[in-house]
Amino acid sequence: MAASSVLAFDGLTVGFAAGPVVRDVSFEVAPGEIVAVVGESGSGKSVSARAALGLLPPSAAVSGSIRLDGRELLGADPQRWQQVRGTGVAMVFQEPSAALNPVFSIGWQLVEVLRAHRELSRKQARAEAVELLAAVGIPEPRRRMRQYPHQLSGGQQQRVVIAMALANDPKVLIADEPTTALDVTVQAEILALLRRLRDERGTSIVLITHNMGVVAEIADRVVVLRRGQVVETAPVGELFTRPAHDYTRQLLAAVPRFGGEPAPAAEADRTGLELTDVVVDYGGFRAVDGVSLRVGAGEVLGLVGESGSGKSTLGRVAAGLLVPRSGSVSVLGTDPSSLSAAQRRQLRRRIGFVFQGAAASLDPRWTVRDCIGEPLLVHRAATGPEVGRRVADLLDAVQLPSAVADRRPHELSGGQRQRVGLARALALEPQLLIADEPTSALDVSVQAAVLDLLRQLQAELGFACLFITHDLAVADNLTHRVAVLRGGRVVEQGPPRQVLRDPAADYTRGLLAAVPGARNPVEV
Amino acid sequence: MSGYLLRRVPSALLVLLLASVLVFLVIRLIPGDPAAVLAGSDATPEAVAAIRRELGLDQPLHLQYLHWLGGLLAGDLGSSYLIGGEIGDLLADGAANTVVLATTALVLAVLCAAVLGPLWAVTRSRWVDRALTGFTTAAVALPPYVTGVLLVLVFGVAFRLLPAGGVPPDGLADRLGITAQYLVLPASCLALPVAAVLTRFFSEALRGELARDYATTAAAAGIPRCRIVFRHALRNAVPAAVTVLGLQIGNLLGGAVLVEAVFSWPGLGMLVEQGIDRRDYPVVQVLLVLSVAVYVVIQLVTDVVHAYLDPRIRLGGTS
Amino acid sequence: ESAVARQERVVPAGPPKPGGTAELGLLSDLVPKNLFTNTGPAITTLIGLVYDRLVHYGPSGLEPRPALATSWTPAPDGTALTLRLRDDVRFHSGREFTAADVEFSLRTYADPQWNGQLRSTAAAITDVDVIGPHEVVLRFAHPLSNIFDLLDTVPIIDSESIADLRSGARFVGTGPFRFDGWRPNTELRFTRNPDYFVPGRPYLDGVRARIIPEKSSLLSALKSGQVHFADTLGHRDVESAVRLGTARAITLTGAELQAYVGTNVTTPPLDDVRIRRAIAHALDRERIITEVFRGAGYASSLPWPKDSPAYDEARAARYARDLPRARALVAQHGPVPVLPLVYAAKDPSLAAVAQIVQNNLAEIGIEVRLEPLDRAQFTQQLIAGGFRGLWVTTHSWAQMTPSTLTVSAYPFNARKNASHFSSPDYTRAADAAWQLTGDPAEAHAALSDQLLDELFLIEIGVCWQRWAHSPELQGIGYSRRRELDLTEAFLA
Amino acid sequence: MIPRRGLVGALVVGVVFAAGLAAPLLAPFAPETQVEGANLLGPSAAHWFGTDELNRDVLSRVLHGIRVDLLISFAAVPLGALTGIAVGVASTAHRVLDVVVQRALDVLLAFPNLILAIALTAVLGPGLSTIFAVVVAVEIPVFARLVRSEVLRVRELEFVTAAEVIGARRGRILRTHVVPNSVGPLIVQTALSMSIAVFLEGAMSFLGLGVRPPEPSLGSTLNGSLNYLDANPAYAVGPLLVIAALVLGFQLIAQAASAATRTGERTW
Ligand SMILES: Nc1ncnc2c1ncn2[C@@H]1O[C@H](COP(=O)(O)OP(=O)(O)OP(=O)(O)O)[C@@H](O)[C@H]1O
Ligand SMILES: Nc1ncnc2c1ncn2[C@@H]1O[C@H](COP(=O)(O)OP(=O)(O)OP(=O)(O)O)[C@@H](O)[C@H]1O
Ligand SMILES: [Mg+2]
Ligand SMILES: [Mg+2]
Repeated sequence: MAASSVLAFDGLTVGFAAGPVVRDVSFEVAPGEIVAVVGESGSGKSVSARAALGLLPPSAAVSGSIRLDGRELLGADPQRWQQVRGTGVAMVFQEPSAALNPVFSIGWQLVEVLRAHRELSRKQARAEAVELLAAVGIPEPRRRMRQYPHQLSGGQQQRVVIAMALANDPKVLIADEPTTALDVTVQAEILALLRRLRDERGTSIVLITHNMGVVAEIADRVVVLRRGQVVETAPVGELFTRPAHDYTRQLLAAVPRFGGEPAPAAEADRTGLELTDVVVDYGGFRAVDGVSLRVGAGEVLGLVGESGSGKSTLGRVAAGLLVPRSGSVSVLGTDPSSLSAAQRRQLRRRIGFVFQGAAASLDPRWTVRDCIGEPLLVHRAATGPEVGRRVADLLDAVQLPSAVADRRPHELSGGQRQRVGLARALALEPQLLIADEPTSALDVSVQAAVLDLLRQLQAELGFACLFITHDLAVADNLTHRVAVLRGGRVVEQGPPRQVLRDPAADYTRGLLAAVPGARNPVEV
Repeated sequence: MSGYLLRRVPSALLVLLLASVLVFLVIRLIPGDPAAVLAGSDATPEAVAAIRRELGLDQPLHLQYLHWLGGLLAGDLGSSYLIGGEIGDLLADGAANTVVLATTALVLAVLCAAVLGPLWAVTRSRWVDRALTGFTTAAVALPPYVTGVLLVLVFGVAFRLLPAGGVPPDGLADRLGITAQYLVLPASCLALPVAAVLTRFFSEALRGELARDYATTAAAAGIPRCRIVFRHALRNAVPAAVTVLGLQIGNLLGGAVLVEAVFSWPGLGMLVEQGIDRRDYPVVQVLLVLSVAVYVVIQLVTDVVHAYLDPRIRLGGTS
Repeated sequence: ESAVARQERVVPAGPPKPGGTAELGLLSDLVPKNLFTNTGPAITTLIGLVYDRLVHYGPSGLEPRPALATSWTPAPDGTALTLRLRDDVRFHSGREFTAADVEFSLRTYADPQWNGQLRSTAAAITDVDVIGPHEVVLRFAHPLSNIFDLLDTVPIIDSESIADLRSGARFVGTGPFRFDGWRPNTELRFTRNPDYFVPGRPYLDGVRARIIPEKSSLLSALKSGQVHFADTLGHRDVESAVRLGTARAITLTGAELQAYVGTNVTTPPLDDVRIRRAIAHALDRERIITEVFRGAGYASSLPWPKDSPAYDEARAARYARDLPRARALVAQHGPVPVLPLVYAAKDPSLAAVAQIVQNNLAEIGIEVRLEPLDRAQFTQQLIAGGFRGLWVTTHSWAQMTPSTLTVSAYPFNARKNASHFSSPDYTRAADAAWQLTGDPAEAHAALSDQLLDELFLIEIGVCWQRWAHSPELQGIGYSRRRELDLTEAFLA
Repeated sequence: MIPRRGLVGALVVGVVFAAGLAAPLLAPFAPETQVEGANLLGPSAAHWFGTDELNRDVLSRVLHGIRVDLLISFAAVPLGALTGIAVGVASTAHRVLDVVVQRALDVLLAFPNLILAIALTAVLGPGLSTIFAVVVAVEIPVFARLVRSEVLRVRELEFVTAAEVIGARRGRILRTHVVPNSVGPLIVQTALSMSIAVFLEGAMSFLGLGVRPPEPSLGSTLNGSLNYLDANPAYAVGPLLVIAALVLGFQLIAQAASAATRTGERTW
């Protein structure tokens, strides 16, 4: 087996100041094999993957071995790394928004990558870049080539990052949550692309994901990680049918399924958030085109729809971060744009907001404790040791160990950061929660716990909630109503039972059909 | 972009106008009387009063100012109290010398920062790091008048490799090779502290950029280190460096006062210093307004560079 | 090609040899309007090279020698002087020099706008009678003891180009060199005057005077061979250049300067002459001369140099350093407040002198606060009499006829001076010396006694300036007012 | 390694600082004492760095001179920096205010340092308080500019938006998010400004505008020494050593501080 493996992890151990986070991890990837790595958020998936590219921070102590085609990678010199990266091993990073250079156009960055390993003329490279963009499902690739990262939606950015990783036809592609920010149709396209890549070019793929549907759909073999250790490695069919380890079983049990029915909304007649005929333009581009939505107090409205359809934009409008070009906004009964600064602050006290990119929304200099405690301090909801207690409670509620309280954001895993963002939004027990993909980076067990928490809090506090997600199952489970957005317009809205099981619009039907695992539902 | 520039112009003009008032007042606030300087130390008070009258210094300040401003607007820079000639002629020579010196120094400083900054940001060698720390320390610790004197002693006097000072006798435009030899010492001397400051800021900014995720992404794609530094990160780090460079221009012009003195380089620095020393109001006024104008233009350029380099400013909006 | 090699010159030995351009380094630039004020190296260089005078004094003594005037006859009553002029002299413009030019030059010099230092003497010339093209009679309001000082000082200028002179565009004289051009802040250029009235002179083809306003750069330029000659270097700089073997020194004996401590006699405690005397006794003149002026000079309580007719050894030694006496004088006066001492900040020698004076006065219990001022303020306050306490600077003009000092040098002016000092006795003594109303020796003695008794200016000593030049440039001369004379100079 | 560097820097600065404070105890002579006959002597047991042109002990003058520069580096620079930061931050709060302040800063910045120094000295007269004023005046616009451009940059980052959504006041956001994330360049600039202050003091005395004699300062001593390089080279070495040590110390501290405030390390 050793001879036939392209990439082999053998006893990989990675430690930071606080102790080891990856312990004796060993697994191998055969040529043309798709290995899924699943596991608890913070279990060391990303750290292991980065180790294979020599991209861990200097503070990390790495031991063990990682071999590419039988040659040791750890301890390689910069020249060798440079050759390996991109062609030997390529990587799609977990958080795409930060992975792109803000001052260069998408096209420029792709051309760069293409020309890093191959003798291509600029023109050839551009042509290939356009193809790559098209391959990852970016509409109008030629126009997008000229755009800058900040002009793309989260999902579009993610696809650009995938395109960059594919550019040089790597032997092994490590994709760290490559589809978290994507709606299911695009996700299906990406998965198809990966499969094609494997089939046509024999690329080996290491897919880090928390989406069991994706795993079921594409993986050959699954490695389950927990607390830095491999708890189980098994072929995909075997894993789903006969999970050997308790944790695996637990994980599979937590996979959200269609059909959960939330308790009816408490007082849906009072209005939490109301958008009427909202139009938002970016420059000449119309991102939101006459959307009307209403979220009653105590109601959870799920906002689903393809990547780039304007979901985040609507979220920003609802939070008063963006003033629409036209249309009216009413948040908890008032129009935020009509308020004085002090009144607006008071209004915001009652709103919780979870950003789509958790990494960027946390102050890099602050510890987790400071980040979560900030709203408490700002509104004097707690003082002194009380803050620490409340922060500990919140950490606990979002399933984070209290030890992370003293770390700074860049010392966390993607899922951990996302939960910090969520904890911060919940700190003041908001009356309106606007959550933009709040669980996208969470493994299913943690996700389930977080969704439980939300459900429970919602029942207790009765807040209104605009829940933006591309995970239809999650939407089905949590929300009272679902609105489907496409190209800046609402194509359909109604109770999830109706919209997600008996959709009226073709578009929604397409969406549902694309849900991974939908065709061969996971059996446990 | 051009609209942006147009919007900046009125405020730039306002700055110039304000500066002209300030310049005018400050110079007159300085105790000392040009007439007394003109009259010489053995003159009688009556002679001084006569000279004051002749120079128009006995008129009320606001009239003097308006008169001067009117002249300026009409393109008349006035004439020096002391030298007697038109200021325009006086400046032409000095300005050429200073522009050549300052530009050379600026280019040297920028080159130095462009090479050493990235080196410093990237290196993990202790020795390179120490050498650069040592270099920048020395460059900042040794003021130009010390480096100047030392350079002259070593290269000009002891080894006679380069001229000890002055401009080429047949003018800057005579022979490039000759001019370069005259320029080397004063320009390096002027460039050193600026180079050190720029290098520090630039390497610091670059270091920050190289730690960011996009640089990691580029590295993960196998893009060569050099290219990541010079093509990918540079553009993000340059705006900060440009801000600092903009701030340093003032130091450069100030340093020119010292360097020109040490190397007897007959430029505007010398003219300003002597102008103030001898209370040659018209000369100093024009020179200071000129330096303000240069500064204002540089600020404009800095802003444009910022906008050019950063699409978020250029195109507006954040995601 | 190396710029250094370009300026490198070989030094063959031999007799005066025509040709070559002398490179000079001057510490400050020209102010055309100050042309007659004898201030600054650019002016003294320009005047020395471009202009001639009617008579000239030799390096010592006050015996006039012929220059543009070949001979002269004073009237018996001393109120007129007949001058006969050379008839072979042309201005650089080609125009012939005549008696009318003498009149024009003297009248211009007397014009207040030029601030000629000997203006009061020039103004005492009531008439200039042009007798023939080359003969002229000067008539005076009263006998003038210092008339030859004036004739030695006034440059003969060209009436046709007087406007250009004021603006600095053109300087036309009859001297050994023609003015070629001036690039302010950069250089002055001169070429040989081929029609100079001394046959075969000057030897040099030209002179380029670079403005090098920083002492250390000037010194480097000299040491590195960039210039042949440096004006007004510090005494120690000259020493160091000489020690290095790259330069020789010229000590300007006969063109003395005097360092002094000025006092404002109207402000307490300086209004008490005992305090002024205490100060005079406290000064460590010898130290200042040896350390600051590197021995180029000698201590004296009076301005007169040793070869001055007014010099008297006993009087010059009147205020020897005597601390007990000084302290006693201070004690007689009672407690002394802190005294300000002003000096021009940029001159290191004066700064040193000021600090030594401060130290000396501290020894007798007078606390001094130093107030460095920039030159413009210093000059303004000197003229306006704005100093509240003490000041330190140098003066000149005591090397000429003694009366010139008291009618020309503002600090000594009997009618108005920076010390706010006036006394009928002093005025009378000054006038007597000038207008020759009595025996000159007596008049000088009276004047000296006035200066010593009243002590409004406390002299430190007489000092000589030193010039440095490379061995290559030989035959450098100078006038009694430190004007550069390169008539006999040549590049070896 | 980096924190150790900071310690070394702090140690160096501390030693110089202490030497300055203890100058009256350490210095063999009073700084103004003119030792009879000791004119520009070379180094000896009695005078480690020899004597100056006025027969004063160079070592004693250097030790006392440190005090002036410490006052400037540790009082004038921080005062100017804090004022500048306050001005810069305040100006970003309000559009109109920003325009006014920026134009005013333009006017100030447009005057080269030394010209400002020359003008201020001519108005106020030379002396320590003038140098102090000059340094403050020079630093204010520099810091104001720098902090402003940083604030404008950081303000656009998403975590600031996040704080706004929480309902934090602008002042609080500025204080707790924006300014701390702008400190990198400010730290570098502070160290530089402290060094440049020493330099400025020297340059002013080079132009005859420095401290009032006979008070010693590093810059004026160094500057004075240049005229006597061949009589007593040690005269220049004394102040140069101290200035170099100070600047090095500042730089090491700044390097350590900016390393400490950096939020990530290059991983490749
Ligand atoms: N630079 C760092 N310093 C200290 N600890 C770190 C650092 N980077 C990661 N960690 C810790 O290492 C552990 C593993 O992180 P990793 O990013 O590999 O998790 P993950 O499995 O990718 O999780 P997720 O699914 O949430 O992305 C986490 O507990 C994280 O807090
Ligand atoms: N600052 C901007 N300038 C120009 N276009 C923008 C800007 N921000 C977003 N857009 C565009 O607006 C559209 C909607 O963006 P938005 O971020 O709301 O999408 P989204 O529905 O949240 O997508 P995703 O699920 O991928 O996050 C996208 O096509 C995007 O390219
Ligand atoms: Mg991860
Ligand atoms: Mg989005």
